[in-house]
Amino acid sequence: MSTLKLDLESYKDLLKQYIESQDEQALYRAEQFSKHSIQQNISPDVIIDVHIQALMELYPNLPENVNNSMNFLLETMISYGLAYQEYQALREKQLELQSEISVAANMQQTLLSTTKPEMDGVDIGAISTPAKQMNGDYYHFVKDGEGSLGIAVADVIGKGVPAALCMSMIKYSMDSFPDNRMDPKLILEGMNRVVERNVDPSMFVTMFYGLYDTDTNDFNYSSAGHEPGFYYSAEEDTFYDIEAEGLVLGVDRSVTYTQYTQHMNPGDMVILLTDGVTECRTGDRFIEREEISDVIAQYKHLPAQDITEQVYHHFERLQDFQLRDDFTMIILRRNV
Amino acid sequence: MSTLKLDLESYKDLLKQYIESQDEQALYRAEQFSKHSIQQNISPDVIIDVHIQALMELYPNLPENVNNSMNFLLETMISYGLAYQEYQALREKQLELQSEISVAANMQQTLLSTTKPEMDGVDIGAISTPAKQMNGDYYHFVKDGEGSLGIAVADVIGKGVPAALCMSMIKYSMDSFPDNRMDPKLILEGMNRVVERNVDPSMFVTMFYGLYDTDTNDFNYSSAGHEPGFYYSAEEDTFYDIEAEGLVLGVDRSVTYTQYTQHMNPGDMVILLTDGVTECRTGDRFIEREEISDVIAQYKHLPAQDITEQVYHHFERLQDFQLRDDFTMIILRRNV
Amino acid sequence: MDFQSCVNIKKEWDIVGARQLGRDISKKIGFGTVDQARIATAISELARNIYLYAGTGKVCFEVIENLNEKGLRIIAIDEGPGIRDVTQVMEDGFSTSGGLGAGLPGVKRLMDEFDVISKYGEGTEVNVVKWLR
Amino acid sequence: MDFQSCVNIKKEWDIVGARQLGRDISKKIGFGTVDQARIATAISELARNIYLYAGTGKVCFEVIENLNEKGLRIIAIDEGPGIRDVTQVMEDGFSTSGGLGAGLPGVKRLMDEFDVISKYGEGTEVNVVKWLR
Ligand SMILES: [Mn+2]
Ligand SMILES: [Mn+2]
Ligand SMILES: [Mn+2]
Ligand SMILES: [Mn+2]
Repeated sequence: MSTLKLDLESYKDLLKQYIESQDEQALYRAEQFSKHSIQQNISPDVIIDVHIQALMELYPNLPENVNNSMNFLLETMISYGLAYQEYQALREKQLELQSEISVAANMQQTLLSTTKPEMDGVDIGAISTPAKQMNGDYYHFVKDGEGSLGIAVADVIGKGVPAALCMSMIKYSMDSFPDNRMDPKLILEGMNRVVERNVDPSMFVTMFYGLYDTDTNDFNYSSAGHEPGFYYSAEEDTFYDIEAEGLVLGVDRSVTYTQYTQHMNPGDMVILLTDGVTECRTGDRFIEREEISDVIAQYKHLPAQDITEQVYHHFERLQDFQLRDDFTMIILRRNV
Repeated sequence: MSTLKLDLESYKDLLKQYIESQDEQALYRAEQFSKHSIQQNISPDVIIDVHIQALMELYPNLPENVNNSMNFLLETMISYGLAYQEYQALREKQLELQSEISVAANMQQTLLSTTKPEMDGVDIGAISTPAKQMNGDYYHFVKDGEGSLGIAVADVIGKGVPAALCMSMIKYSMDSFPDNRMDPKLILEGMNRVVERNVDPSMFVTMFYGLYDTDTNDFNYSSAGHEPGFYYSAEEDTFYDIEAEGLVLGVDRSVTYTQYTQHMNPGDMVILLTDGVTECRTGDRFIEREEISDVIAQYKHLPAQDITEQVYHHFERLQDFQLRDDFTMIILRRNV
Repeated sequence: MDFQSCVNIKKEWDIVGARQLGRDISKKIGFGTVDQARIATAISELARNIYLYAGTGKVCFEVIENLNEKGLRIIAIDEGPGIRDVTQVMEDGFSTSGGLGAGLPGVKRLMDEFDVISKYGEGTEVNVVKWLR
Repeated sequence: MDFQSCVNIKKEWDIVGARQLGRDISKKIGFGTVDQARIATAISELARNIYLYAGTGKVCFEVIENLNEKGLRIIAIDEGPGIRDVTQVMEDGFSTSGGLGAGLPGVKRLMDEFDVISKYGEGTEVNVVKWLR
């Protein structure tokens, strides 16, 4: 009560100062006054009321019309005051929700963390950055005792909390597969049944699974509707698309997947990615797949991890630092 | 531009009507006008401007002081206009987030759904209601081929999105256990390792696992810091606490759990719950555990499912229809 | 407690009548201009709810006093369809009217005390109080 | 394009000076009262940012014209510490000042065009335009 009175006094002083001198300083102070009032959660109708009171105290003999007009304005402002208070309540809710989601995002990061394996004969790089706080992309490495390396990449169609929830399902289901060498087609078929059983039909998951055999240097892979990666042939110094047929996960319970094999020569690379990489936008056009292989080529002398990071920074900048989709890229190179 | 002009005209008319007659109708219309303006996202500083213009058109010869005072008020309102627009942007974000979470909540419901098993010799009831949109409680039934029934109940400490994400981990890890009969202590020890590995140390999960053997009518159980349930002895018509020692999941990787056995006689009941049941509040006091067993006793003539529902409705009402925590209760009764 | 004036709400025009009576009483009790305007806005909201959703009903006014306070009680009664889920209706920003200071949450903010009793299928009674400070 | 008036910002008082000059120019160009007030508020914000975070800098004004529009360009330049994460600073409602219409998002709302170039450790330049309609 007393602070409000104080405020009325200072408003009155400022108003008087302005009316008498019309100087900018009084207006600057008025701005400060209103910012301060906003911080104190004083709603705009109260400001009108303070104005009316100050005016009446300064000029007790104003024409009746003016007083009436001010009361009319006050009446108009009541709904604005209400809207203002409602927004403030919303803001608190929003902050709460926001902090909830950032806790969840941290959790997710802990959950999805996968160790990039150190293996003789191969150089591996991986990057995965969410567009929002939570990641709907997933990648995972599985190293078995027999010298083969499994690489899983998946993308939930959709972003944010629902995609993240679905992602955690992929993670736990993958964890529950036995750690020994399993064919890519069998893994996708198993995952397809999990997704089909647990996720509602409106949600799709694309997935790629590759198994690299360090004995034979064969890269075996299957794809469930996943964005094609690139194969880089060092000898030809050329990039090829890694094409693979296969339905997205969760549509048809009994679908089977085809398995493909690519033999890797020294210096060759397999580049896996999600559509967050290929569907980068600049202005109002999507980039071409060739632009990605061009950027990779530009950095191909670097270690695999550095290549992924350079490519990411390139496309981050190209998109004005606002990712439109989760961005994941993995590079596997057979050492020379 | 033309709609704003139109609005200025109608504001001027209303203002004039009010100044001349001071009747309530003009004020009512002013209120309608401002509601309409709010819906059109017109910010409060614009209303002041419209007021000033209307006033100047109606009374071109108002004292200079009045005009100056109105300009001062306008200056004060600019920051309010900004705050108003900021809130509107927040509101859109909020709506988006809200709809994201409701999608996630639906997904979760699909995920967590467990089939209440139909078994000879036992009557089962289960209810689980989240306090917010997403559930941080979990329960699950596992029926093996050999006539035993596993019941899992878990509670993530925390609510909302993070708890739900953690919950989905519990679900998938439970799914990955083999379906054949497993000792409660082994299941909790396995789950403890999963939680310890995957969840950050600030998050705790309590869990109870019970295994009912329909051959011997023994109920074997272990608890990881979970809220004690009740055991109802039909012969004595008395409720006992189901006490069980055990550390919450995720604290210590190498913890072991004690397994207990309770033989069930015909008509006996095991009641499992989460602390959302026992920590109901009315006004500013928590309820006593006895109040829960009293309410159960009141409905004990009903089928198990009906008992859980009646108990839920009782405590829902007691809490003014605002759950403070997720509420889960499971009843297993050996048929007479 | 023993004296109540009511305005029947049947047509939109009656909303203005209710506001007028409410404002007159508030003025008499001694409420200032802002509070008068707030009370009038709350009355609008209550009366319009009756007009829009129940068809007919009434808005009643009562001057109340306790040991050291004086105030105005407003009771809005209808025998309309009632509110199915009060919790939801009282939620901010997502009411049927699209939020933004409208609806019952707005009335609650405008007044000092707020209570609503609604029986689905039987009608609604909203009971609010503004104290003179 | 060839004529620029600048106000150096060193002390709080200079904020008022920048507002005054900005208001005078806006008035001359023909902006109405609301727009003048909005421009002044934007200037306050820009100048206060310099005063608070960079210590010194300047706010410059330029009358601009293209084929069918006239406008005011305001450029705020400092050699302060720069902004580490522009994306975050431009986010609504969660700025250091606790949101509520303050900070650079507010400036962006008040003006028609907005651009910020900040090099971390080297300084910041904010470039905004208001068109006369
Ligand atoms: Mn995705
Ligand atoms: Mn994607
Ligand atoms: Mn919980
Ligand atoms: Mn709980």
